[in-house]
Amino acid sequence: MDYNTKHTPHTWPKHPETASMEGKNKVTGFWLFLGGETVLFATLFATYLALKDRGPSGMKFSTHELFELPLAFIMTMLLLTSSLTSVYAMYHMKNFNFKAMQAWISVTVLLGLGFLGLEIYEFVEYVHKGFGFRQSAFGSSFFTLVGTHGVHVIIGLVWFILLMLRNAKRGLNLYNAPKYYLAALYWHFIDVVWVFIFTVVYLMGVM
Amino acid sequence: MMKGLKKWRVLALVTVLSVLLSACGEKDLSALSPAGQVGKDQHNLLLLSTGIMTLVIIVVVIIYVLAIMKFRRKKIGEDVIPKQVEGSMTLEVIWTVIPIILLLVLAVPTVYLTYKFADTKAMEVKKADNVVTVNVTAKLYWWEFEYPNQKIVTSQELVVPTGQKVYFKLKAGDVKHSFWVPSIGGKMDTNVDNVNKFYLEFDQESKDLKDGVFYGKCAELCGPSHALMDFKVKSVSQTEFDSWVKNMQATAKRTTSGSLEQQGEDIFKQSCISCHATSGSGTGTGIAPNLATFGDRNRIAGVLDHDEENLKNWIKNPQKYKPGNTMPKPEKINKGKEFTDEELSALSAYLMSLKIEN
Amino acid sequence: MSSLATEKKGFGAMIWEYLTTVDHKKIAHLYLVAGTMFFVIGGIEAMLIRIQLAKPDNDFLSAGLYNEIMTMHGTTMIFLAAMPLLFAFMNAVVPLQIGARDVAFPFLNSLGFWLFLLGGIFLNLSWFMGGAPDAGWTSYASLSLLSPGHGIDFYALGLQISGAGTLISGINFLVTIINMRAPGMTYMRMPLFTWTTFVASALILFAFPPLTIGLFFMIFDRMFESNFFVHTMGGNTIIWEHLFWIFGHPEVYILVLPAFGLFSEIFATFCRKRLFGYSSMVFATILIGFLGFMVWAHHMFTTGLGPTANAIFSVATMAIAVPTGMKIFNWLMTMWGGSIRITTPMLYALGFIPSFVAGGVTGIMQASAPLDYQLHDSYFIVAHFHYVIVGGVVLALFASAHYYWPIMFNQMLNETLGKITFWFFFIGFHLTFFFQHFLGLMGMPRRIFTFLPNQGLDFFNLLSTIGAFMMAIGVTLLVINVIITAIKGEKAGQDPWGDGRTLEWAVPVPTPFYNFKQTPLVRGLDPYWIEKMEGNKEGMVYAEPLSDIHMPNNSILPFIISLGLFISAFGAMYHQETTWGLYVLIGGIGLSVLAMIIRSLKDDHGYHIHKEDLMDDKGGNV
Amino acid sequence: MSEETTLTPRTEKEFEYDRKRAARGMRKQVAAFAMMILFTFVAFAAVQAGFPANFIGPVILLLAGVQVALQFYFFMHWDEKGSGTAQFFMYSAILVAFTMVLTFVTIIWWGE
Ligand code: HEA
Ligand code: HEA
Ligand code: HEC
Ligand code: CUA
Ligand SMILES: [Cu+2]
Repeated sequence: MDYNTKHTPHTWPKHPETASMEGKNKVTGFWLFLGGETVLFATLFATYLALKDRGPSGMKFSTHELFELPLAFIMTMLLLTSSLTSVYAMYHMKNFNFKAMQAWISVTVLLGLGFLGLEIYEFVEYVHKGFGFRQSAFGSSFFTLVGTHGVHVIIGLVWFILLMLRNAKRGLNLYNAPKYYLAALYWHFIDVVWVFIFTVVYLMGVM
Repeated sequence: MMKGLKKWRVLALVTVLSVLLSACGEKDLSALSPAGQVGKDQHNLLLLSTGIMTLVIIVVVIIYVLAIMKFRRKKIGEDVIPKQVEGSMTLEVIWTVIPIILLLVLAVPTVYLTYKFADTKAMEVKKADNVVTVNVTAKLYWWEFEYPNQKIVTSQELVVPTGQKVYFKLKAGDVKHSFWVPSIGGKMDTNVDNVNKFYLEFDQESKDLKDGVFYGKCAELCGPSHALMDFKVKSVSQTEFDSWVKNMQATAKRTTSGSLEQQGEDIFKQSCISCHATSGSGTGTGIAPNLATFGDRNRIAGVLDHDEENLKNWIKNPQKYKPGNTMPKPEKINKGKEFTDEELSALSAYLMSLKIEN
Repeated sequence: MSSLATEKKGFGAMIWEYLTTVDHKKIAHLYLVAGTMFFVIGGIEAMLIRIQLAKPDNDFLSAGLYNEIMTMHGTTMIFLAAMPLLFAFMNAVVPLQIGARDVAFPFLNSLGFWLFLLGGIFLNLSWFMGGAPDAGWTSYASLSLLSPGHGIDFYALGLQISGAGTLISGINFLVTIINMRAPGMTYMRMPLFTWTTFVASALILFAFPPLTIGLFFMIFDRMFESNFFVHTMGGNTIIWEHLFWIFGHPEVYILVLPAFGLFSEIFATFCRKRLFGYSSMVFATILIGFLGFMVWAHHMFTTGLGPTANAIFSVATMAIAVPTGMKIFNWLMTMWGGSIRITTPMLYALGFIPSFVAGGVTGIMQASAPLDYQLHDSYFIVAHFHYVIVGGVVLALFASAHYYWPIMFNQMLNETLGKITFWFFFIGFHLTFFFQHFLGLMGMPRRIFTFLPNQGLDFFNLLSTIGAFMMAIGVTLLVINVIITAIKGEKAGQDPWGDGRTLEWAVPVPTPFYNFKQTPLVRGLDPYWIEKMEGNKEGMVYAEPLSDIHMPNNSILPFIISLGLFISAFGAMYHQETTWGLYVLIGGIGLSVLAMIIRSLKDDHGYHIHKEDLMDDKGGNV
Repeated sequence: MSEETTLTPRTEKEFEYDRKRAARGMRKQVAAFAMMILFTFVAFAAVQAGFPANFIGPVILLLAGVQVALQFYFFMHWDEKGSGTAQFFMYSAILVAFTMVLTFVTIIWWGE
């Protein structure tokens, strides 16, 4: 079977992401990778929980005065919504509707960029106040946890953008369908991690 | 041939046994000759577990040897295709249940002793005059022992009364170390982040031992001189301990006699006192070993033989004997100059005179 | 490459072939060579240790140098010798055992190797660039933060790179085993080596992320001024201990499970008998893997976690004796009633049983927390883990070297020399490590560069050193054996042991680069044995007609990605004291990312071998 | 790497059926999304309202858990068959993750 076969909605398989052996392997492998990522983030969470509010004697920062819920709420909404829009993209991918898929991914990317902007704003704000990566164990663990998530967001965005550009001309085929699928999975996973970040870091930090 | 083999076996057995019997080590260092209740409990646990483990090994080896002897291809024929057995439920159950039982036999005393050894409540009681508590601070590469109830402090040589529980609060001043007196009981780490607590018991006075002390070790890699971070334990009777405490408290008002010693004291006051205290009363500084009882020590800096020659060498170049330790060379503390032989003699005479025993 | 002709290639072409290969069999060669190199380095370090400790107050090595050698010995042996050597056999055998054409991600397979190799080289460059790491292979945080120079930086960065490679390989094996099994090869028909590879890979998947994070913390603390372990800034060194052991304990099962698998194959083959209790063996493997994650704090009994934590972790640890015991007894019962042929691999397998049991039971003794207060950080521990590692893993590696040599190189190692090697190594091994139990009990801490005379420690230390020399003779003989065999160049042919049971013996040797012309149909456990017993002349039953085979293209990109990270590690290390450091850091990462982008933008569909070419292809790709 | 599934075009009927199913599936997704938004809202509101911490702590963790389950089962297609392997490994990962977090909140700063 040739990857470059032109498909029509009718020849397009129900599960294009796993229709080829490569695709199947990729999906399985990616899930395993996400398993590893889960443990990786668990490590960061565990460390954050052990080190939060800890610093040199006299440190004036604590979660209570630092975090602001409205900002976290907006960020959460952006990311959650982007998760849904990427579901829409995958819906159209399965229906072999390339244009709609690209469009929904664009929306996802825009939402993601919004999230990223706010996160950067937040970080800059903290550093301005004197709460940075190097000033306390609390700072180190906070920026590493939330920052690692941020890096994942960046990677996810770059991935989406590259896919869109790369395939803009050639459309969907069985070679790139798994790639889209995985990028979407990755994006959902980023959202999953964020759910715990806003709960454990922000909400439990101020309550 | 057969006979020769047998003789060889007997010989091997005898060698092994004699090696094993000699394998108890030195009384002042070995966990195999425990001299305190904690160590004895642990030794009993060692014997129990070794017993179980030996049993396991014997069973395995018997089956193993029989199988090899009976089922060699040479013996049963080249072309035999053995029956392809799938397995056996009964056997499976047997070798699941029996190990579980054996493990339970070991697990019960394990859990019991874990809690027993962790029981340091007595230390927290207010007004605990009769409780001996020692605050241990481990530093690169020396030990400070502070007795908060007695308000005294010493270094390198721990002195404890026999016949009662001695409680320890352990912490590290720079990097992690671990406090271990093998013949008295198991170890406890000294962390930089928190204070660990445990207790030991000393049933035997140390004066009958080869060097009159039990040997203690640092058991956690802590840098180049980790191997040289030994300390000593003197266990003495309660009355001796009480008088030792009194003498220690009195070192604050001690005066030096003898002119050489006097001269040494002057140099010491100039170059060394900023780090080393010579009074054993009060609290520890954590900067350098307290030298109040230096003359009574068994070793210099934990490892060198205790004589003037070594002492001078040590002062001349501490790094040579314990790489990475934090005591400066004379040039750094004596206005950029080395000590003259004369000054060294004076210093060592002075230091050797710092005694409270007679 | 795309032609089937076995052209003779020049040396340069061969290097290029290996640099770019994505063939699991060639990657197996790479792992074997690199792993052996690191094993010899680690072994020489071990010899230096033993020479220094041969007598009290020895000054053969200085204190600081000893710590570097000791640290590098442990690190090299675990990360750069034992694991890669196991990967060599996994790569060589597992795809064949499950009837696959290759692993699931050939490209990643190659990437995993190059990351491991360049990470390992980076770590070892520390010797020439200002000093090796010196805080033990465990690199506890308080000491490793204080350690001057760049030694610990080499440790953290080197392990980070090679760890990434390991993680990638782990995922690769998992997917291969999940998705690429030949028709009929159900999970419960998989050979045990495949099973243990599977579980060990799952352990890698979950155990390496904590190490990755721990190493990042260490890198950040040492090179980027963060405070994870700096207690004056609110940090906590115990976090490192936990992270290290959450990784470190599963790691020991990552090592020993594949070894168990290898021995299972060897026992079945040379007892000419189906592995006794196959399903309980599988179950035990999974159980060990599972329990392996719940017991890490048994390395921290003396850290002071409190009696409740100690008690829980004690009992949980002891539980591992049960599934391991199941395995031991199943092997014994495989022998029982079998037809035991004592070849060199079998000799190693026979040596393994008592040695490993002896090492395992001392593990249970250490699992008893109150007893471990005495044993911890003493030579008893050193004895324990060399008994399980050398008596388990290294014996398995040597056994499999003999056992699988024909598959990997189409030659047989010399049997007589093999047996002599075994006896030297085996006796030397027991001589070295048996007496260390007593040294520990007699009060000798580990990681000491010297000991005082008159403390009763002299004699056993001497014995131990003598034993180590016997081991060195053994290893040297093995190397000689390899050389002699290569020079002689006799071909082994297919299934040279005569009693092969699993699919790897059903392919012609030298194995064609596409492995199976037609995918075999698996009709039960030990498929090749089944066909043999039924007198199948053709060797196997096939699941498909002869048809085109799809193959992946070679690629240099894995090497370039790894090289980029290798370069960036230097930048990270020197960015604080030099002006160029930061640029090198960014440039290196840039190179890797660039290579990755090329990889993802350039569609690489591989190529096809056509049916007609296959039809008249007899041999393989020597 | 040989066997790629050969694709037979779907019949018109199959095609229509699949389309409808997919659309139905999409409605499920939107419903799941609505729940997620709701949970998030409740969690933020509960904290903002300032209920006692040891009461809302567990509640918002639970909400987070459910929300994540929704992501996995709907957005990431665990409701489809063939996701067994993914689920097995994710659950294993969650188990490891849970153990780790548990230890880190209990025995890192013991005895303080
Ligand atoms: C391949 C590597 C390997 C393997 C397989 C094991 C296997 C085991 N290990 Fe070991 N271990 C190490 C490598 C390994 N270990 C290393 C490298 C260290 C030191 C790290 C460092 O500090 O540098 C270490 C340290 C170590 C410690 C910490 C000691 C300390 O530092 O204080 C402990 C404590 O519990 C321990 C326990 C065990 C146990 C219970 C097993 C069990 O899995 C063993 C199970 C096997 C058996 C028990 C034998 C067969 C069973 C039967 C025949 C059934 C009947 C048996 C009974 C009823 C007992 N190990
Ligand atoms: C896979 C793991 C592995 C293996 C195989 C070994 C193998 C050996 N180990 Fe090691 N060891 C560790 C893992 C391993 N070790 C670890 C993790 C530590 C802890 C480190 C730490 O505390 O941080 C340790 C620590 C350790 C110590 C304790 C150091 C200390 O605490 O101070 C000692 C001491 O005896 C020792 C000895 C040996 C010996 C003699 C061998 C022998 O079996 C080695 C045999 C191999 C050879 C002898 C090779 C010989 C080759 C040649 C001579 C060249 C010939 C070549 C040609 C002809 C080309 N090891
Ligand atoms: C900067 C602090 C410092 C100064 C100044 C200093 N020392 Fe020390 N000294 C130490 C430390 C730290 C040790 C412990 C070294 C070790 O064992 O690792 C030590 C150990 C010793 C010991 C061995 C102690 C024992 O208990 O066995 C002697 C004796 C000693 N110093 C003498 C001197 C003399 C004499 C001088 C002055 C000429 C001096 N020291 C100046 C820090 C210092
Ligand atoms: Cu202090 Cu080792
Ligand atoms: Cu362990």
